[in-house]
Amino acid sequence: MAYIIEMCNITKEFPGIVANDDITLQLKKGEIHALLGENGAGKSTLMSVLFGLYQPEKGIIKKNGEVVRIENPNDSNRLGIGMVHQHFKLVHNFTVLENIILGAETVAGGRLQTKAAADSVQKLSERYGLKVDIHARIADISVGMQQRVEILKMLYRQNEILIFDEPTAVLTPQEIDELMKIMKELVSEGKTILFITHKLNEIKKVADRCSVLRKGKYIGTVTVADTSMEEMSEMMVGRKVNLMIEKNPAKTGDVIARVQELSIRNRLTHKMVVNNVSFEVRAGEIVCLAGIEGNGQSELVYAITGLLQPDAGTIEMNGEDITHLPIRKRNEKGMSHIPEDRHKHGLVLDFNLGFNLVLQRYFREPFQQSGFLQYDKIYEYADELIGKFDIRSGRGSRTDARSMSGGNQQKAIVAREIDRNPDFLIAVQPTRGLDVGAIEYIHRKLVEERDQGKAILLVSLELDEVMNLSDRILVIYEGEIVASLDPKTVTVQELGLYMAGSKRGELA
Amino acid sequence: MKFSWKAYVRSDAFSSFMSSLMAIVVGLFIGFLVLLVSNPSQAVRGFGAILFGGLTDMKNLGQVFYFATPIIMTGLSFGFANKTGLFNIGAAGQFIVGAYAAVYVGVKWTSLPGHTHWMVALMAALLAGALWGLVPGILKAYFNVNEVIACIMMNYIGMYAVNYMVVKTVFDSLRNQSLRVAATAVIPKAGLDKLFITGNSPSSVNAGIFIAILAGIVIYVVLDKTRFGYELKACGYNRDAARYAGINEKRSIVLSMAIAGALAGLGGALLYLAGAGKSIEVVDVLAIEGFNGIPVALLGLSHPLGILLSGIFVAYLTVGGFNMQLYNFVPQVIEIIIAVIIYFSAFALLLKGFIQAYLKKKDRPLEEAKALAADAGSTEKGGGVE
Amino acid sequence: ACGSPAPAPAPSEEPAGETEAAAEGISDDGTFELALITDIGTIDDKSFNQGSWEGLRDYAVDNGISHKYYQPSEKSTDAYLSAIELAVRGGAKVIVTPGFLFEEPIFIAQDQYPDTHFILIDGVPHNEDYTEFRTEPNVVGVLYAEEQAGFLAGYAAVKDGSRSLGFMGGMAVPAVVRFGYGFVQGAEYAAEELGLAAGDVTINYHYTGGFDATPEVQTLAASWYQSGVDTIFACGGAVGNSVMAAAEQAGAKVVGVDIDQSGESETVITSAMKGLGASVYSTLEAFYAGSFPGGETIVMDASNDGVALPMATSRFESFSQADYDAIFEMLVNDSDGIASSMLKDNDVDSAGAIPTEIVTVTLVN
Amino acid sequence: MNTIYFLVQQTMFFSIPLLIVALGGMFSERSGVVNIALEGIMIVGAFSGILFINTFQAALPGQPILLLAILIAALSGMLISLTHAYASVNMKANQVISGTAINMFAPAFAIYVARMLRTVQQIPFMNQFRIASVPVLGQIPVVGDLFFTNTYLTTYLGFIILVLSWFVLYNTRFGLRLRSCGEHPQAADSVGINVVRIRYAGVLISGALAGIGGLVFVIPTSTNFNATVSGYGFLALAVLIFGQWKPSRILVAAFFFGLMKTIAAAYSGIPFLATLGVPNDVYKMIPYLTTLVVLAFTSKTSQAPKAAGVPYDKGSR
Ligand SMILES: Nc1ncnc2c1ncn2[C@@H]1O[C@H](COP(=O)(O)OP(=O)(O)OP(=O)(O)O)[C@@H](O)[C@H]1O
Ligand SMILES: Nc1ncnc2c1ncn2[C@@H]1O[C@H](COP(=O)(O)OP(=O)(O)OP(=O)(O)O)[C@@H](O)[C@H]1O
Ligand SMILES: [Mg+2]
Ligand SMILES: [Mg+2]
Repeated sequence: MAYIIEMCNITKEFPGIVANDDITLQLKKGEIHALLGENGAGKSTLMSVLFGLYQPEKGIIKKNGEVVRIENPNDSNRLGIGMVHQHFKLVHNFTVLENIILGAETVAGGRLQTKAAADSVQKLSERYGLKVDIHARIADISVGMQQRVEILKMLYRQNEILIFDEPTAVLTPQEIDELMKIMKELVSEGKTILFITHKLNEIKKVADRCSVLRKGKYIGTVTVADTSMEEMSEMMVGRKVNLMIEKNPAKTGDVIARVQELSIRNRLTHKMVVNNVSFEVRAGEIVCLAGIEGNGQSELVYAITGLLQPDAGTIEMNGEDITHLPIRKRNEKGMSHIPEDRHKHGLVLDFNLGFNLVLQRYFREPFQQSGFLQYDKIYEYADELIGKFDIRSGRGSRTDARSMSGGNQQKAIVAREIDRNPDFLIAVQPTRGLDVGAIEYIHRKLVEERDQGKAILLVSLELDEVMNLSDRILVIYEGEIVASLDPKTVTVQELGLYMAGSKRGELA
Repeated sequence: MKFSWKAYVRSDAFSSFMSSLMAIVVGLFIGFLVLLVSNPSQAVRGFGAILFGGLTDMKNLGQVFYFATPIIMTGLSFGFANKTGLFNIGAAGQFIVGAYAAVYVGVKWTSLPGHTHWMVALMAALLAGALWGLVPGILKAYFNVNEVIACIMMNYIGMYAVNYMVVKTVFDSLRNQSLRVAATAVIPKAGLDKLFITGNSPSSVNAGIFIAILAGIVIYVVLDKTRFGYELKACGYNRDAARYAGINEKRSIVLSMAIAGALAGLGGALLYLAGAGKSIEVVDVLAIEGFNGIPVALLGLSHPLGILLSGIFVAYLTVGGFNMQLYNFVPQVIEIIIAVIIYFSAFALLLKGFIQAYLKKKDRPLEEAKALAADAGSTEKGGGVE
Repeated sequence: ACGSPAPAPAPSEEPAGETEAAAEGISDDGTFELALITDIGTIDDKSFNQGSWEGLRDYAVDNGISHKYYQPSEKSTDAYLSAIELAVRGGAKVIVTPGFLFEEPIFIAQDQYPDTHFILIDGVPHNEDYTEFRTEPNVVGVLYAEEQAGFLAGYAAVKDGSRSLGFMGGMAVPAVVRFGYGFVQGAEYAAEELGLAAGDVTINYHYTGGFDATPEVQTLAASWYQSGVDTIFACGGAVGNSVMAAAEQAGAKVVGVDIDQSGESETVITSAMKGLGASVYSTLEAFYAGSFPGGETIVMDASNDGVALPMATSRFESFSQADYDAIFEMLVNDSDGIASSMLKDNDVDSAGAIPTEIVTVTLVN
Repeated sequence: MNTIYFLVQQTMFFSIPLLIVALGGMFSERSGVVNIALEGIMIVGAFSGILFINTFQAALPGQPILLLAILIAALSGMLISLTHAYASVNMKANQVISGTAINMFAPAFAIYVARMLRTVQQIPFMNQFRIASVPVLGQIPVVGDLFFTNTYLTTYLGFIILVLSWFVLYNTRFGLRLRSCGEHPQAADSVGINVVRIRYAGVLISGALAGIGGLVFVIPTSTNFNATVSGYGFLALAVLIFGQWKPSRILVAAFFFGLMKTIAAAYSGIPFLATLGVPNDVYKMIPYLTTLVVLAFTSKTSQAPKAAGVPYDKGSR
């Protein structure tokens, strides 16, 4: 069979790292081809080469057997290659329509012609069931809808080779199912799809073949139907990975944190984003707040951690009302917070790793004495944490946080928050975008903490994580807790229905 | 730790320094071209005046320090704010209100004992400057007002307010400027006038240069060595993360602007209390020293110690440019040269890259050996240094 | 830069240095025998720097003497002294320093450089706090009776039919103040002669606070013209440029200052000139003739042709050469004490305090 | 009524240059390049335009020479802004530094060149450009007095530039692409837009407009040019921020500033203001104070282009 796209012996270097090392990848027309690999294996880089964002140092690309030059996205577009990027490339203050036509505008008499474009986008969206409001601003729509915009962008350009770079990382199970359906439909129309994901079950579900990369090198291509998930993950990591978390039953203790009738109003739209929420977390349990992104969980966490003042209700920790305490006081009283956005809140990227590891402690002795920072003590402590938590970086505690890989940045935050030995640990999407190895590690750490009698509030969109890790599940929908579930008795499908708001439960 | 020259050459600080140096060389070269074009016969002598004018005699050397004093202060003001993520373009206003406060105290509070009079005047300037910095700080922290525009507004408000107050309180109507301050309010010469003298004409340099240097060192220590500096920098680099960490980021912004203002205000005092016979003119023109601090800070890479050096360097060029008049050149050449230097210092990042790439190339065999050794030990080679 | 100086006869477009580099002939040893130090302004400030420079340059060119001007690095006594030092190092025998800001530096420099001669324009050497006035034999001070120039302008404007006048000075420095006071008194004198009633003549009186052309000045002038003022005496360097811009819009009139500004705009009806270049020229002549009037202060006024209106280029409607000659004669002769009793800068606190019967002065601040 | 006509006419002289220059800044910043060099570019534009007028004013009639001078000012503004574009786009330099350098360079350069060519630093010009009354339109009651008497071609040019800017920004392909580069250059790049070229265009347009603005600023308010535009470049920057990077709001901001400045400068000629006895310096402060107060209430939701000031690096993520 002829290949529609062949990437032959691609080598791409970045300063200090060979991201793609002599990689060959062949796509058959009409297949869904999965690309698997750990964080930093070079998947996005390879795709960026195919899409014309990067120029490889070595290697050639062929389409239908003919060598083609792809120097920029215009070239790839002409060749019918489209890409949904891992980090969406959407202009936040543009409308959906503007984003879709950007770069492929039609112009008459110097004027942008949006009418015709609007019609054809509308048609596309109906045909593939990609529901979007084309006049909404990107900033105002959900992540799921943003993804649909990205897909529409490709379809609008009539691309026939579609690259999806980790499209499911940000979707709910229902949305993932929908996406899979759409992908299958697209393939049935003769389009070819390259699909990047860390989730093996998804590969199992839709992909025909799967290529695996490891540390920039090509490991091999397998037929998905003939390969088990364990085999694939071993190819990817180079060792056996434990996909299930082993944990003992929870030994719960006192109530550590209690939230009562908490309400939060959005400052701009004045809509209720958190509505009369009450729950408690006990020592020795992991309570999971499950929900689709944008249902108030971020605001709820901000209120608990002090980044935002609630409009009504109280928050107690260890029996003390902390609703109006400043953030530092809460930290001092034993609250830890692994934030949702590691670059926005979690790290000062221009500080080095050592400085970041003492972000909530620099003012305490011995890191500080009479107002002066004690560098040696800070680095000593940092090195200790780096060792203990296996945080990898080029220059140890002196590495700029900015230059660290996402996975190791996340490890640093986890290390910092756990090492403060909190009574109450709030972990928001602690494994987002990480590879299985890193996920395994962080999950193990969280369970360890629980077993040491910490109260843990876990906020996650990943159903597997929710099911595996939690002792109790609270489902949040449109700012309200709509169900309190036991992970041992509820099924993933059911959980999905609660999260989507189509089912409400008894509140325990 | 023992100082290793080799390690220093490989360090970031060294490449930064080299890139500034290269910018200076390019700037001077273009300056020389300008001289050549405008008056070939005198170009070499004129250029000599630029390069060595500040060194021709002790007085000129003293003048270098005298001119450096206020621009070091406004440079520190800008650089300090910059390090904490703020763009203080309001030094002009802070400078002039500081100058006014100092002059007011210097003229009016003559009952103060001699040795404290000038110090009180400096304090007054510090406070006035701080106040002027405080306003944009508060607006930024609590009302999200872009500090650039707030600072520009405060510059003009400061200028008009000072014009009004000078006329109301300390006006020398014969000269349309502020009255001379009392002798006790003049910053002591600290013997510098005996050292930096040529013939019987002493330089205007005074203890102000020590105060400026001290200010630079203090700012360096505060930013780099203290917990307070850690907080300010954290806010500057990432306001959200600072808040997350429990740092009161609003307070930090306000304090940071106030300190920047205080530095500029102090600069105003150091100039107008220098005893060089300078008075505040009642004109609707912003204090140029406020803007001159920006290039000084940028050339010094916003580092307090860098600013000390670059302030002295710019002053050195200024003195050279003044002397260049002997060879029939317009002093504006100096401004052109400084502008070109600043322009090329903007390329620092790229130059730094070149320098580091060059050094690396030289080190290649060594590095590769090291890398091999390291690879054997660890599975993942993370953490790019660049 | 400021509101004083320059008799320069030609309303030339390019006033100052013609070709500096060429004219500034360097002597063989690379020195400059005649030097001028500008104050904060430049030699093309249309004011005393320019006037003095033209006098010096003309003399130097006429006699083939090397000459040059220096700019101080900032506006302070020390900086002026440094500039003087630089000039001396550059070989200067005579240094011209225009502007009262040089009073203190010259007071110091006259002792420091006893072999160098100084011509201080618009001032008398004194120490910092005005407690000691002393002029050494190597210094000559030159003062001008600006009030007489202002008087002539005010007189001519009212005689020519203006009733609503304006005075727009740069900074309220002594020379500018004298111009303004003279202007008011000249207008009053003319009004009396014409037998006008009290309040028939009005003068808006204002100092802009600078010597630059700015849109603010243009706006203010425009608003005055708009409110009925027909003639503004623009007394302060480039301030005049903005006033002229406004006058062109309003079809109104401007009185220039220091030098003959009729070439700058059709709206300039006359200029209150003072003979700065001429005095520099003649003092230099005296120096080379060995009769340097050291230790003295020369006062330039109508009697020694130190002030004037340029009648040849004036654009009066009815005010004639004969009218001008008559009033000028009176000043020269001090008839009725007209010159000697004229109020100057230190006589009253403000223009509003000048006793006028017909002219109403409105102070604008 | 006359007072009102006067105020409106006079306000134009302040507002139009502010409008033009702020619109220029808008193009640059919306393409992602912060342009603090507006002041310097204005000086260069004014200088070359005035020098041109000074040289040819005897040979050519008023309006044509004005139009040519505007062209020259625009070209020279573009030329100098090219250095800014090169530093900010190609060299990925700190945009504030290169802007500061230009601000420093421009007046020194203007003085230096003026002295080389003319021996003095001030360049005089004859103002043959004022239009006492626009034919026909000037006769219209009220409106004619407000907008078509005592005016300059440049006033209408300002409005033309405004309308064009608005149209280009919101209704053309270029505008869409320009805005996308200022918000999210990676996104623009990923759909095949040449970010480098767009940013160059943004900076060059800002250079042209700032150059024109400099000339427009000088012409009605003086009869010579002395290497300064009195800080109006910085004010234009303030207008740009005040106007939230949007043409319509920039218009409002420019006129707000212009009116305030006019009142502050002209109050002594306005009967009821003249009698209030408020000190002159207070009037002068009013525009700046008001701006601060207004900003305090309106800045909560700033709309600065997200990527402005950040050099675009293909590789960065
Ligand atoms: N622009 C860049 N500059 C420098 N290094 C880069 C750049 N982009 C990627 N890299 C490096 O190249 C390697 C491959 O990165 P890439 O993003 O392709 O990984 P990936 O397989 O997509 O990982 P993930 O699963 O986390 O998305 C990584 O080590 C990464 O840090
Ligand atoms: N811009 C860069 N320049 C140089 N090296 C980089 C750069 N970005 C990342 N790196 C290096 O590449 C390695 C991997 O980084 P990368 O961010 O791709 O990891 P990741 O696990 O894919 O993170 P994420 O999951 O957030 O995408 C790190 O060791 C880092 O030092
Ligand atoms: Mg990645
Ligand atoms: Mg990736």
